[in-house]
Amino acid sequence: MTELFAVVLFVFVLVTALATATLRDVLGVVVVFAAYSLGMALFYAFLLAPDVAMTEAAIGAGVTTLLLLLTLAKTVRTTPDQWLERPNLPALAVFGALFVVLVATVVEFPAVGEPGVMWDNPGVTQYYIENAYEDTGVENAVTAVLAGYRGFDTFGEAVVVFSAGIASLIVLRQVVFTRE
Amino acid sequence: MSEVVELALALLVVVPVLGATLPLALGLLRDQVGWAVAVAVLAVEAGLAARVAYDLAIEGSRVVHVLGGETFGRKSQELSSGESTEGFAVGIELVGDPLSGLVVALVAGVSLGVLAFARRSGPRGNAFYSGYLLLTGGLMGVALTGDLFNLFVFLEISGLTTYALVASGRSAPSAVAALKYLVLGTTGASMYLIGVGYIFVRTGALNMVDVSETLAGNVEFLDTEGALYGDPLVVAAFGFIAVGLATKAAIFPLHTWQPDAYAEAPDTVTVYISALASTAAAYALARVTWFVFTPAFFDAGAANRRVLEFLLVLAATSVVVGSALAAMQPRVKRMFAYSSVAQFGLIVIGIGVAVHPAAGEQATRFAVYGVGIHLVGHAVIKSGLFATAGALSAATGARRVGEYAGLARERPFLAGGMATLGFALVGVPPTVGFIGKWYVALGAVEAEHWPLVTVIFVSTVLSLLYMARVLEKLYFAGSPDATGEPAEEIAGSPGGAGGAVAADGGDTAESITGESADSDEPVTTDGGGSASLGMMALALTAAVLTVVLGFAGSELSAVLDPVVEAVVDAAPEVNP
Amino acid sequence: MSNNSNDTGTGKESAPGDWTTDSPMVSNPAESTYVESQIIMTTVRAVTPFSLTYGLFLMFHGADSPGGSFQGGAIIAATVLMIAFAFGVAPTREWLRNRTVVALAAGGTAAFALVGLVPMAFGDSFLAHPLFNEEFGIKTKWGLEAIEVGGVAPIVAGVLVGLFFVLAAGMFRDGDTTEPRTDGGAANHNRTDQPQTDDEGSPTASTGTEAQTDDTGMPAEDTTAGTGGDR
Amino acid sequence: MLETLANRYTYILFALLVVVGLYMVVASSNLVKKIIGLNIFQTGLFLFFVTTAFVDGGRSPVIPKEADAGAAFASPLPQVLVLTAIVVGVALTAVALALVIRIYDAYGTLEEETLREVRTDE
Repeated sequence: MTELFAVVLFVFVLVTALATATLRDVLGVVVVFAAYSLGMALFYAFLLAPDVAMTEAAIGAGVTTLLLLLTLAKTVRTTPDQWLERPNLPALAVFGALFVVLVATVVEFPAVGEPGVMWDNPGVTQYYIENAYEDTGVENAVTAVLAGYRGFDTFGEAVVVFSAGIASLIVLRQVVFTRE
Repeated sequence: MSEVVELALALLVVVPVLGATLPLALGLLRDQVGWAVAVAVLAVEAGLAARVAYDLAIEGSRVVHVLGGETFGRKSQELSSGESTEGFAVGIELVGDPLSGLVVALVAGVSLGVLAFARRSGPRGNAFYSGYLLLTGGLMGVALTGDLFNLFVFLEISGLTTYALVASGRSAPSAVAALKYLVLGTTGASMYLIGVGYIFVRTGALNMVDVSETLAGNVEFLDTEGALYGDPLVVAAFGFIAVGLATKAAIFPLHTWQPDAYAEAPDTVTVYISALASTAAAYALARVTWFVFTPAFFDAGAANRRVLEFLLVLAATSVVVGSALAAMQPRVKRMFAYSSVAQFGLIVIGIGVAVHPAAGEQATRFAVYGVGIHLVGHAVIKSGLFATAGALSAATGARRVGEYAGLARERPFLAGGMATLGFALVGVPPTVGFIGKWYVALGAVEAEHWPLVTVIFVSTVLSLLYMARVLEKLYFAGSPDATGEPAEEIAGSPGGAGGAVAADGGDTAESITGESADSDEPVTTDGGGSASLGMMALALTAAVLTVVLGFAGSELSAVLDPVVEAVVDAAPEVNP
Repeated sequence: MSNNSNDTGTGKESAPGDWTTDSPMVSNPAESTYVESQIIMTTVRAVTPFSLTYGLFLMFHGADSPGGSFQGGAIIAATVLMIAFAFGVAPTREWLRNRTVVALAAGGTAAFALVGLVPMAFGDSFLAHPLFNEEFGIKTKWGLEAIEVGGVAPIVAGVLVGLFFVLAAGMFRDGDTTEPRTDGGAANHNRTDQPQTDDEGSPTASTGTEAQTDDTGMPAEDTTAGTGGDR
Repeated sequence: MLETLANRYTYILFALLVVVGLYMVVASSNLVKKIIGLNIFQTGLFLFFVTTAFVDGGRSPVIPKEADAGAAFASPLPQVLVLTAIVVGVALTAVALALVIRIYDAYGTLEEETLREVRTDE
């Protein structure tokens, strides 16, 4: 049952990804991309990462899609002359080679779901699982690591979001937020 | 945990970020507060940086700030065998050492200095200065973080703000250049992240020291047979990290963003990012290559060595290609931008030579000196060149090499600065450009990498070629053939520039001259505009600084001695 | 090129790449594609309380179950965007006011940094929440909550809403006037002799008519014109 | 070999998504599609990190006060990294889209080829 679910997700994600690459109509691509993000969110949930899944659903499928749609609304959609993109052969060759390299490294990984070296290492990961609650009083270890142990990453992340706001003001040369 | 310097490490990152919220908040009350806020914040920042850099670089100490304190700091753990481990970081550490001390001083100095230029040159607006401060904070984070993933976060902060600043001008091509930079920069950062992920799978750690120790097989808590250097995943990880950071440092063939971004960005932004954007990436590459992978990694197998040599080939190619393309550019900014591609190729050559198996201790020493000095030296030289070019174009409108004809008579000081900086770029003694290049070349000679030595020599000839072209136009070409440039201005401004030089006297108080420039500058209303005193001061200070730093070469290399020892020993200490 | 722009006044051709045509702000396609629909408005009215509650729940409940301030902030932002889609960007923006958005984004960032700095005042590290426990008997958990709820959530919500407004308003143009505008709050620099250094080559910028105005020199009323233009 | 690959199906998917994303960045002519490609590239990377945290038969890393000793949990660390990276990704996307709007505003096109033609005419 779980295997079937995994296979269906795998196929769904791959097909939607390929569809975004091959479809020519941009609005269609954005819609497919939203579906792809939802598929990824399900995949993350399946892999025991509910926090990541919720974030991907809210940010990837929600916010990113909205921003993409808004961009399309601000620009003009050209009606494509054909359905599919023409393949770019040199790029296909280059990235085909990259794929081979990646797969050659992939076989070195531990099997999915099999605790790898990282788990034999009684270092960081095990420490979090054993001590997160004691150290922070928070049951969700992800929150404990996010705001506690690696709080500085989260600080950086907050700064990135703030920077994005500033950057969009700079790029579009708007002063809309300086005065009422 | 109350050492002043320890606390200052965190403040260096936090102060600009806090400062960045001010222009927006105050902007609700008043327009145009950005510049003043930036000056105030960066003056504080420069004070902190001076204090930190003194301890790190002059005293040669290694300072660690454990973010989150003891609870989130280093832990030791009881092993099944009954012993306890030496401790691993469960949080994030900021680490200051002599190398990061140099970069911290550079970032603080340049970001304060460029403000003098920005006062007149613009762009204005509160959002711009918020972005400027965020960029400074991001670069400080890159310089100081001791965590591989945190490095990614700060690379992205500095990247994101850089993309926006490139597009802060009015011109449409700048937006295209910024998007190109964004796409390539993000791809590079993601490549870096893939590498970090591979390392993480093998070691379970992200702290640079812990990863380095684990890779070396030194840590008892990891159940592996000795070092992990031969592991294909680790080798692949280095490949991804090197490609990612090389992209951000504009190494061939992924350098294409750099000429566009430098040439199309507003002058102020070009001055700033030419000094720091790629420098931060090259610094990160040096840090990861030297202290995480260490020379032992590259000696561990044929594959490891090949990956490093591949990186060296790319670096050498970008030296030649960058120099050659620079020689062909008619526009001054684009020419200097291509020259940066070559210079960062040189720096990456130094980074690679230092850890190459063929390098003895002496070769490593020279290469490390070369990288450290050239990182700082190139930043000063290149930002100075862009500042001079910016001041010249503000004063006369000249933006192409051809339009520089005879400008030396109109603008003797700027032309003199350009000449000094140009010689520094070529590598003529006694400038800092000479010392950096010389040490990198010496390192290559010691390690007997003759092709690299040849490449460095050829690039020197090429750079002499294109700088000579500029200087020949400036000094020996006839009267300006540009379209009716304001000749009536000659009387006033060069004198003003002379005053600036006299008052400036080679120290680094650009901000002071910048502010005085604002108050008593003569109002000129001609069509061509004029270079402000702040612009002149920055340009000329950079010129003076290249010579001063050149004479301080032995002091600079003394600063880097602890770094050399750390690379040679390949054993950065684990703080208790 | 802004096919539906109110191409008033300038009398120039609206060729692509010509920034000097058009009103000071691009008119707003997102706004003009807005169709008032009772069904959508009613639906949004009904859904809004629930999604806001859910966002707040996630925000405050991240400690012990999946979810947290990022997701909560994003959902709150999404709720606002939903309202904007249903009722139009301009009224939403008027209702929310720029000040709120800026306060959320800048205030969140500042709050995060300041919470982190408090332990440093006691000689501990940046973001050392356990110090609160030692010094004041406040549980470490509340330190984590403080940066999540006080810092991250407002930043995410504020910036996402702000981004939407900024993108919806589109490219700001400072215009088709040759006269430098003045406003009371401007700093004392001389704007007329500002060297035009940051553009070259493009036909858009070298037309020169807009060359000497300052981007922040817009009168306050114009700053809301991007969305208010259609009012 | 086939079994080795089947056991690593999420890693294979990671490799596929990285390649598809990068291909879109290079080969797509439309700027918005390039940005979507960048997003696909990054989500592939996130999948990789999430997989490293995954334990077969384990539970998500919400660890109750009295955890039973034998329970296996997914590692919280890679999940935290992904959370951070997702937010970084959306920030970059937003800035990229702002740039796209501005480019369209100046040149009236989002197609790279047309853009190149317009720009060489300058």
